[in-house]
Amino acid sequence: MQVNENFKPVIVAFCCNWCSYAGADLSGTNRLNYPANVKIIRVPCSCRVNPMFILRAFQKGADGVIICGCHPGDCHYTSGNYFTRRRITLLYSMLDFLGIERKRTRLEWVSAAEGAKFASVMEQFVSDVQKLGPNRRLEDLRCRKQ
Amino acid sequence: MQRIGVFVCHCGTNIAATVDVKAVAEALGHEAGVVISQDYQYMCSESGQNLVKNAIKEHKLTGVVVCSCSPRMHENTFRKAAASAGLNPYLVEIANIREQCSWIHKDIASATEKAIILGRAAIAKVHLNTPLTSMESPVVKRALVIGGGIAGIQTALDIAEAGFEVDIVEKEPTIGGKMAQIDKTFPTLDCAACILTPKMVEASQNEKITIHSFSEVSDVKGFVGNFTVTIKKKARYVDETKCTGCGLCTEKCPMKKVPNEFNMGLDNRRAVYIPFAQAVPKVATIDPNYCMMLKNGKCGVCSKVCSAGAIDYKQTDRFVEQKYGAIVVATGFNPIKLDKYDEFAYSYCPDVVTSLELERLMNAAGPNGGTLLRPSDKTHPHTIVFVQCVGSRCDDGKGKQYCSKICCMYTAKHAMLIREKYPDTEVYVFYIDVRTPGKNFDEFYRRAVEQYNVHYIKGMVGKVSPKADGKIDVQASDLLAGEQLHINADMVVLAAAIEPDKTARPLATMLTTQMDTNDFFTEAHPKLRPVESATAGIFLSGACQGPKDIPETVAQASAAAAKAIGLLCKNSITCNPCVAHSDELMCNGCSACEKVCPYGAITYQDKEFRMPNRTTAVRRVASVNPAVCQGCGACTVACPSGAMDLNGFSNSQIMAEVDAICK
Amino acid sequence: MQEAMIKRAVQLLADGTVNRVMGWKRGEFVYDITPAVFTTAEELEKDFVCDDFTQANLSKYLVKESRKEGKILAFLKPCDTYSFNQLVKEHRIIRENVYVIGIPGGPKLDIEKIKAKGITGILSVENENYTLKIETIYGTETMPFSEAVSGKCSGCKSKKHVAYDELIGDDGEVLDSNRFDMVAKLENMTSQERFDFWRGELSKCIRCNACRNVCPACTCENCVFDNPKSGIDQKAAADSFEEKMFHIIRAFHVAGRCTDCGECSRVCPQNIPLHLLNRKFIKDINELYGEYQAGADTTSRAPLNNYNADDCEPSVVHERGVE
Amino acid sequence: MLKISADRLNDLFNRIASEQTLYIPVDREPNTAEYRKYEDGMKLSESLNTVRSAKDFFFPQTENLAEFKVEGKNIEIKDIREESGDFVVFGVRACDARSFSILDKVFLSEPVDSFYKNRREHGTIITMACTRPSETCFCTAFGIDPTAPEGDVAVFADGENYFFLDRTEKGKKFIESVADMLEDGDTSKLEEVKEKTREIMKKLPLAGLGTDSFGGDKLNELFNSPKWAELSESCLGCGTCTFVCPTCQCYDIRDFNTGNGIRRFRCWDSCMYSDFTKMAHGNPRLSQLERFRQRFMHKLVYFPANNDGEFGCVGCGRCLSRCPVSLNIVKVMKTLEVKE
Repeated sequence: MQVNENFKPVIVAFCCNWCSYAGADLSGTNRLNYPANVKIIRVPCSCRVNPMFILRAFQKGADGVIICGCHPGDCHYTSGNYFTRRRITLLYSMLDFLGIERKRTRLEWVSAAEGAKFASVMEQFVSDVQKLGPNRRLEDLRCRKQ
Repeated sequence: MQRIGVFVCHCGTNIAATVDVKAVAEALGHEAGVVISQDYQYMCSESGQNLVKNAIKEHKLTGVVVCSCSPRMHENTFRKAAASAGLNPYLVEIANIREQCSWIHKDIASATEKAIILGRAAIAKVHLNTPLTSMESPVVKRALVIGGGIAGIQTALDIAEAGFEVDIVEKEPTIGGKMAQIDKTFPTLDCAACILTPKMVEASQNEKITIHSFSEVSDVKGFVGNFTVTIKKKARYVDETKCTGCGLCTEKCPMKKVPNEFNMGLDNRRAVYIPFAQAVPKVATIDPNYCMMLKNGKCGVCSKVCSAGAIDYKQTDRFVEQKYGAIVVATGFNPIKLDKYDEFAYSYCPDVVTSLELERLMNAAGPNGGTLLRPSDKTHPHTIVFVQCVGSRCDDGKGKQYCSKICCMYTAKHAMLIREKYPDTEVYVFYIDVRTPGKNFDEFYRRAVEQYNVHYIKGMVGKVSPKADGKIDVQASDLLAGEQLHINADMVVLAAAIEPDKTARPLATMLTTQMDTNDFFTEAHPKLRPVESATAGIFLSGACQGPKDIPETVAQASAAAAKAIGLLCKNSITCNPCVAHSDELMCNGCSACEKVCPYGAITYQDKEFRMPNRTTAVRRVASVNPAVCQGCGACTVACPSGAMDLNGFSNSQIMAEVDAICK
Repeated sequence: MQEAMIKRAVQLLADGTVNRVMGWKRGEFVYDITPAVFTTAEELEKDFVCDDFTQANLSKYLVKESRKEGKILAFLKPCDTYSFNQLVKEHRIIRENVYVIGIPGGPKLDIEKIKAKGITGILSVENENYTLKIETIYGTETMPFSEAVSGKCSGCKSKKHVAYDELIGDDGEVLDSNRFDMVAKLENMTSQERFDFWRGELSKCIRCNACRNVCPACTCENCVFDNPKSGIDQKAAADSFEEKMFHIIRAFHVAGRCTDCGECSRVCPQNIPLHLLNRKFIKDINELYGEYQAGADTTSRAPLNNYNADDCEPSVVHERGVE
Repeated sequence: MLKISADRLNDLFNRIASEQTLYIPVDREPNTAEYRKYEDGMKLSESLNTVRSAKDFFFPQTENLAEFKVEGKNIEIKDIREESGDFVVFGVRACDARSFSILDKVFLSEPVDSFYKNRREHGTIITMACTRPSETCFCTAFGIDPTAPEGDVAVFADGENYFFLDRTEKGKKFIESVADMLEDGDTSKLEEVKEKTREIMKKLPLAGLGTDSFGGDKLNELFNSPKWAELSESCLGCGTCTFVCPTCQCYDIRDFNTGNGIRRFRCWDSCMYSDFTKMAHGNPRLSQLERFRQRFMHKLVYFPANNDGEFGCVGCGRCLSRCPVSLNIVKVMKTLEVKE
């Protein structure tokens, strides 16, 4: 596959406040580099991420969406990420069923201590999306960048 | 019309070095609704905060966006500043352009571009922010301390001293923890038992303190100020209230071959036992794995000899539920298992011991009554080799990456004590580095080298091989001399790494606190909030947070107590106003939200609604108890109609952020 | 069957057990049957119909009807009882206000399948030993019954009534259906093929909302797609994205609640196989979280409002089937 | 009359398509036809009618009106109108052909809808006479002769040939432009076919449907009829009838934030929807009864009241076959009918 180096994917990352957002902060504190394409939206818990938000991101021009939360069992709210896991599994499965590229969506568990993991996950995710090229299967033509 | 102020922080050069802060302020100044956009060197400083406060007053701001470090750092600072200037604190949003931008990107152009986008997202969000008011929630004036080692005891004593009820939950039959097993303490070489046991007694006698020994926390519900904890009191088959601790049963019990865990399995105890003489509570416990009465119903000797009638073979686990305002975790540590270190022959050579085993071997209450003898043949060892960093500072995946911190000092202590008591014994210590920061620590170590002639050798022990003559061949390298050594030793002592107690991980799950990858509890901030967990109302005491020696442990235990007391002193606490709320007009009453709420914050009521053409209808609708809701947002996604939304993180706010980022 | 139903309905009206009857009303032709509420014996005898064309699921009407004064009698086919149960479970139907008579289900006929044979000007349809004799303006036509069976009946999951106060006719069993075959077939296509398939299907969508409005799981007081406050309201599929958005979110909102009654595909004026989206979720839920049939009872926890600590990770999606 | 033999029809299509865009009804599935842009080899549908009506060509489901671009604190308004090219719609039935005159009354009267007008001017409608009406047909109730459709050009088939009759100036020009492919033909068989069709029309189940009880002067009695409650009871409030209807012409204007600006577009609306004509104060028609009544009152009373007695229905029968619960204008008319 031809990889367009000039293509700068827009990546939206939803991070839970307690683990993954803190993990992202830690990767900053440790000066671990990951691509600037990744823009983080802070949510209290990964279970706050509504499938609406994910579709909205793709509609408005995101090329990839990643959700990060506490490791299962470590949710600040006890059970939030368990619900996230089911919801997002089913949603991603549906997107796959509709023929949307699998690698545009991802869910990762990143704890507050895993700054290095956060950076490497983002690095890899951006590179996967970079390879896929711009989001065409789930885009809203009206929102295409001019 | 919104009037938004944007404040871009340089953070010295932390941000300004990779983000063109002027350009960010300029670009964000053009955003719709923004009436002022400024940059400043240190926005969190007093003068920086004044800048924000003055702008709020001068420009009658309706919203504030601060582009600075993580909101986890200074969101509160700026919220307070806004509040003091008369702006609702929840009309402040932070764009994280330090941890999530300047610190991770090297290219100024892309970092600046990203900072602008993050700023735009925050502006888009703040457009939709609504003023929020915090509710008050009462504080239960009772604390729970989980773990009855020196950390837990100290915390409990301090909290009790301040006048609050404290419960200690200890999983072993007695409090005391690891310190009770230690012989002497560094750097003063005073007897551990002599300083610990009075504290144990004090705890047991303090009327504010309740000790739940041989107990575990089995469930935690609730939130800061109002936790409900279920404590499992494990069956000890002895009625605590009747047992006088006379010890007769422990002498008469015919089952004599039970490895004594207090002495690290170096000798045996009975099936009914009291771990050590100064145990608190001094109550016997029957070990159901060995008791013949419990196993096959044949024996009953203890019951016969007990004049107090305390033996109860039918006892079962009991569960006690109690409410607490604060919880302190003091679950401590354990030496790691050395089964992966076969090169040191630990698993098959009895004369290769861990440091904690050596403590027991040297202790007057230990298996040899305080005389240092080889476990194998009970002879006096003449050459002892200490191996440092067994499982600490390990990159090979077998052990721990971190430094266990206490080993250098206790090894110096052991070496010194041996040389003092048995001057004919040669002591070798193999080390990577000797780390002795701490008051009087380095002096202590130098005494071991200079005064007691302990042979400190920088180098690694490669192989420990027991020989046929009972001696042990220690093959090692001397890095400074650059040579291979063979030492013909009588004993080898391994400074095993320490790790958090295994009970910590499930406990963290129950407490919804964070742990690091090594299972140490994560503090809310490594420097500024070292004894608090990120979960409000949960405090950290002792080695559960990281390796610590006794002085540090006690210091942190008191610090955690101070934090807990600070909380318990309040009659009520301010709740997070970022809670869920349901729009009754849209609610279907379907109960989906209730099913996913971890706090039981959602209830239903039948309510009458005005319907078209002057009719009314009764519908079942959800309502959220804002004092109980913790604001996770699980319900907002479970709700198909979108009736349920979350203050501070509303659907529209998050989508506005999404839009701004994807723009 | 129809006579027995009318007779019983008249009795229950007469003895005051119920004051209304929810059933089907005959129309202009043999097939255009409308759900209706009857209040008198005369109305019932004149217009009540229950035959091979009475496909419509009456459960959703009971959301409103069960909140009215007095008890209503509802005739429910086995598949309808699942929807009914699910709505009772979600507190949408007030169970006490409904008297349910379970009636045997299909297979029902779909007039579109008859018309697809080029048969038009239809005046009557008679079932003679599973051969349909169709009188038209243009003469008499015949076709096998099986070829005219409605799509919602061909993948029938159950002949069992899961909720009723009494039964007319015998109760059946849960069937071992082949309803997931098409989903499985799609799963085994390549990602591009799946994309092309759905682009072809969903591009037909005219956003008439028939699928949503007929769906017994879609009973929201105010649908997010109609509510400007939701931020995702949309009235038309102005871009192909919006078709996907609407159908994904709708399927997601009914995931774990959809009883697979098949009404969505039945009513789609563009014949989009919308039920496949719902069946995909049902199939995933069954495979990933254990067999679950929405509406089978009124007490179990919906799979999306439930979890297991050892649930699979979303990465299973990326490990299964074809990319 | 000029004709082309059936086996050369596709040649004619190719010719038309080489000059302008041609749309013909094509079977997507048996008996499910839709208009498609003609490509070589496409087969003209034999279905009676398309699922969606031909109004889509002139009044599309969505249409962009303008774009607003926000630069900093300035707003720029952009006209993003797209001029229509010339196009031909082939195979429109008599009912749909009449719908254009109904739509014209709405969109071409002052203030003229320039978007609609633009497309009307560029579009040529070629209608096709019906030969095999369905039981759902009732166009004759509205004075439409399915054997003599309106449009720019009317086409008649006798099984072997297609005959072309110009009905407007535009139609005349069109026939001239393809005259070289047409030849004179004998219409005697055609008359037989027409007569046969008229006979069938008389025998259709809905042939007797009358409009005497309806019209602009029947407002009060119809509006206040107690029968609406029963009629609307099972209406789901979906927009199927509206969207397949060739004469429904209500639309909503909405703004969409594209990220690059605000796009103002219009899209079909349905009076069956709960948010139809929702205004700042709320919704004028709160119950489904009122919304249901609105649709039929519009077609049977309000429209004729404002348009010289012309009804807003053409009897195409689409709502009869597509309504999820088989509610339709015929049932409404029969229920409300005042029987002599």
